[in-house]
Amino acid sequence: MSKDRERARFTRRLTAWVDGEREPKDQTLFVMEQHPPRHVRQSEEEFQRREEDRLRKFFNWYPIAAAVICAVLVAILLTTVMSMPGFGEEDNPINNEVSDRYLEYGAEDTGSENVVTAMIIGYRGFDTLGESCVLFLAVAAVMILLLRDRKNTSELEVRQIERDEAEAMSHEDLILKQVAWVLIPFIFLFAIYVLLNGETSPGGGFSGGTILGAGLILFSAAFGFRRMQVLMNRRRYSAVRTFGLLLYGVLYGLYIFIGANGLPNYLTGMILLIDLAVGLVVACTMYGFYALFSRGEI
Amino acid sequence: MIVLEYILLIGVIVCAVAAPLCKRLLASVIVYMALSLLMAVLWSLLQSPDLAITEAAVGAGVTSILFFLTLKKIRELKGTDDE
Amino acid sequence: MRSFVENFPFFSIFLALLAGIVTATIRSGRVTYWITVCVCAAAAVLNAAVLEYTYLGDLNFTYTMGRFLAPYGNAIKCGPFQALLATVFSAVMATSLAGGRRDLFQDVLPEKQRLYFVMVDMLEASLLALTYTNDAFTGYVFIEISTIAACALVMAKDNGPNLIATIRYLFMSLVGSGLFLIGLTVLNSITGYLLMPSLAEAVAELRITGDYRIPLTVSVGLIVAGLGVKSAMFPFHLWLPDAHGGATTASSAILSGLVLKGYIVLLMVLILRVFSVELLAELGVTNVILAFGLLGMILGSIAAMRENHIKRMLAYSSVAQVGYIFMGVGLGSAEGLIASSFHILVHACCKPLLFLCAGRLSAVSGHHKSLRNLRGSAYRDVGAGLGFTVGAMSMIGIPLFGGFVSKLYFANAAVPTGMTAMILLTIALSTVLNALYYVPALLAIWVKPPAEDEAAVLADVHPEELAFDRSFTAAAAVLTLGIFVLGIFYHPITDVIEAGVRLI
Amino acid sequence: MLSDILQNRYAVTAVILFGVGFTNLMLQQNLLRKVIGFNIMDSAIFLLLASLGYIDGGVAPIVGDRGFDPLYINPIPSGLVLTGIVVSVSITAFSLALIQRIYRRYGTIEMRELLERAKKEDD
Repeated sequence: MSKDRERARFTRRLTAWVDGEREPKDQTLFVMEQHPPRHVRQSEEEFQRREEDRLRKFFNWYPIAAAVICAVLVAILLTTVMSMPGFGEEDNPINNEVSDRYLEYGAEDTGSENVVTAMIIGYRGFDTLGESCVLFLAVAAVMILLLRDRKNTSELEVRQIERDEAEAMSHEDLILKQVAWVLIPFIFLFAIYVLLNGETSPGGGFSGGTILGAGLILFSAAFGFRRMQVLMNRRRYSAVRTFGLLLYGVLYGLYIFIGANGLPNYLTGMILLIDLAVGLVVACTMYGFYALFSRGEI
Repeated sequence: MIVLEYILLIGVIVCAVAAPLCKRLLASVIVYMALSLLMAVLWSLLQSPDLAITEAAVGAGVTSILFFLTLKKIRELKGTDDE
Repeated sequence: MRSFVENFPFFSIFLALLAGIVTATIRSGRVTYWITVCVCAAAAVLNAAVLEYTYLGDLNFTYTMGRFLAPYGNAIKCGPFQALLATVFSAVMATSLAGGRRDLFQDVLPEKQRLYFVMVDMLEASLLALTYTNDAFTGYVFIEISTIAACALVMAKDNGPNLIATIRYLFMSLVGSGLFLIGLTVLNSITGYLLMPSLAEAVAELRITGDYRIPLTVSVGLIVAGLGVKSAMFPFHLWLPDAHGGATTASSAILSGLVLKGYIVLLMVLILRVFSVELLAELGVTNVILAFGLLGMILGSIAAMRENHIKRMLAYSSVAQVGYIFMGVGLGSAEGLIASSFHILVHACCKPLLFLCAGRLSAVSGHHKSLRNLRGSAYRDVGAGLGFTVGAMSMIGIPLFGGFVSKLYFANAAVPTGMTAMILLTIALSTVLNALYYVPALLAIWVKPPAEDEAAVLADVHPEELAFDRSFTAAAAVLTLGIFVLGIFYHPITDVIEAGVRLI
Repeated sequence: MLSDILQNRYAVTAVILFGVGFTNLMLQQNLLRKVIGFNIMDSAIFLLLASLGYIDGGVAPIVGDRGFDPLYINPIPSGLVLTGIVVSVSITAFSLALIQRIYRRYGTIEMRELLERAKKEDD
């Protein structure tokens, strides 16, 4: 009987300890005076006030600490750049045999006269593949956030957007449309020129793709989303994007496999194809950002 | 040429300091856009035309459009209450 | 003509990348889940083959990514060390996904599940690339990939506090990668290379001649600080508890167990291959890392003690464990690095196990997370209770469990240094602190609450949740097995690590 | 001293920009301004990197049959910066999308208010 009670009490105390609760200590009979329990369990408001205090304290010291860190960092960096190799000198450590090799044999090795293109696609192509994956990943992340779903858009908003669109369709902006009519062909032409001439002139996949994307954005802004969807709906969009990156990935994977294993090189003229693939990926990315940001839909 | 360089460098610093200090967010974004354009010019001075094209298209073009769209969304939502 | 096995690291990276690309087009969440798990498992198998090949041959090899030899083109470099880590990372990735499966499909909206798995695939690719890379700039690119993917994993649950945790995580990560990139820039300006072997030569020469001393020191400091911020080294850990504590179970397991480690592995490779431990000791960087590591061990545990939200408690415990790893790096000796590497493995098994079990325990208690509401939950899913117990024992450092061995190695590595007493005391203190928050947690889940309390909690539980969760149990069993293997048959593993560090 | 600064003018500008951007990234309470700060910081790093490759009197590294052999600038930093710019725009887009969602949820983009409100609704 008493054993049972003993155990029950033990269990209770144990659970209280586990929960972090204090229980009053008046277990004995011979206590002359009772100290008030030291830790009163704080009430809800008390707790909130404490939390706010902590947050306020955090914000009080945070700017000071951050400012000090920034000042120290800038001071350190200033001293560093002062003792770094001078600007524009020809015998700096960075101008070593690597850059010489790129400049001298770049055209021969990769078939691209623009050494920057040769470097980002030929010599250091793995970085560039990673970078295309960053773009791909960024669109996917923005899709997670902004693609319409029941969490981020209400029925009301969808109707609002549709109403706006209908209004925009009937109420067209004449100046923008006229300007767009004139500009868009040139933009596309320029984009394709930059894209395809990455080997011989400044540009290449990234710049060309961005300009192409800008052209798509302009088209979409001027002629409305509905007309844009004729050109590029969601399925086509995802197909083009995946095709571009997949083409790039597979081509480059083959290229690495052949190069690393010392097999004979069958892939000549690869730069053009890769530039095209990169251009597609970048253009889709830029347009995708725009569409998701403005409408939450592609 | 060297004078242009100094003007550009100082301009970049001024823009960078001013951009976050502007009271209105729209102004901040516009100043940032100007910074991007200055950077594009600087890059062509540094003989990197590839960078200049990309920066002009990406920094001044797409990034600014994204900023503007975000601002627009925020302003649209200002009247409504959340959730 | 190279042996075919040498292609496997490259295959595993590309497999994950291509899987990520293809996954984006598939609509069904279940199919993408299976693709991802299979890809991770396949990567583990491929890397295990590489491990066997390199360890038995006692060699490491450079694999040029393309036709151009270093220092002209990209390259990856592979030895037993990298292969072991890559194997464990891929295997743990697959198990974490399997273990958090039910929560995952509940927390993420159906139409967005495929995007979640895109992130996981890319994260796997970037982890492998960070482990294998022989090029500092490739390291930067893949750091950015893992930043975006990790942030997306945090926010996939998509409720308010999660979004805020994500943006804090994102900004902190950006600070980290910015610091890393500027450090790399300074290093590049004084050496002129990006590939690690050439960088190492140039750095060694600079060390002898004494030129560019200030830029060299600053760049080392910036790179360490940048990677430290990203892997939640002690004073920069403020973002971690919210991000890891609030995410869905599988995300927490992956982030805490693997993503933090990816950056640390890159740092260790840079230290061993490029800067050399002696240079770091000369510049005094190791002492700073040591100090931060020791502080992290203590303060992380203290913060964990004050927490009664179970996942946040585990997240703070990660801060403490990262402190251990940095302490090993800061010892400035090969032994310290071996101990750290072993601890990376142990923690990569323990923390996902703990997170998975915590997720399961809270699922059977109506998704309550505070310890008070988890009372007696271990009886509702005994597997999860046992798994949590094993993980906690290992964290405390009970013999036969993995954590004990790594603490032993840390203690051994600390002996030759000048600060043996302090380090040993800190390890002892941290062990006591670990016990002080894991034991109450264990008691909480194993002690039955009064009947009325239990009824109140059970009222919140969806009956489906109480059903046996097959994939979770399998995952927990695998990880538990891993902990015991690390705790009992540790000798072959430390041999591999030692060979790897020697060959690096 | 002054001549040193003038000599290293690009690097000094880059460091100042870095400081400004870093300060804004850390200190600003407004999330959009934080993003602008991040962009400035990245531009600063790219400026530093690109200025490393410049050689006085060099021309853009597009080799071709020009009949003479000019001095080319170093192509490596340009390539790296190109990579960096694209990475930075992706991250900007991601963080802006995140800010939109946060605004929709909480109706504010001030960090301090957000943290206070997140604390309150923590379970």
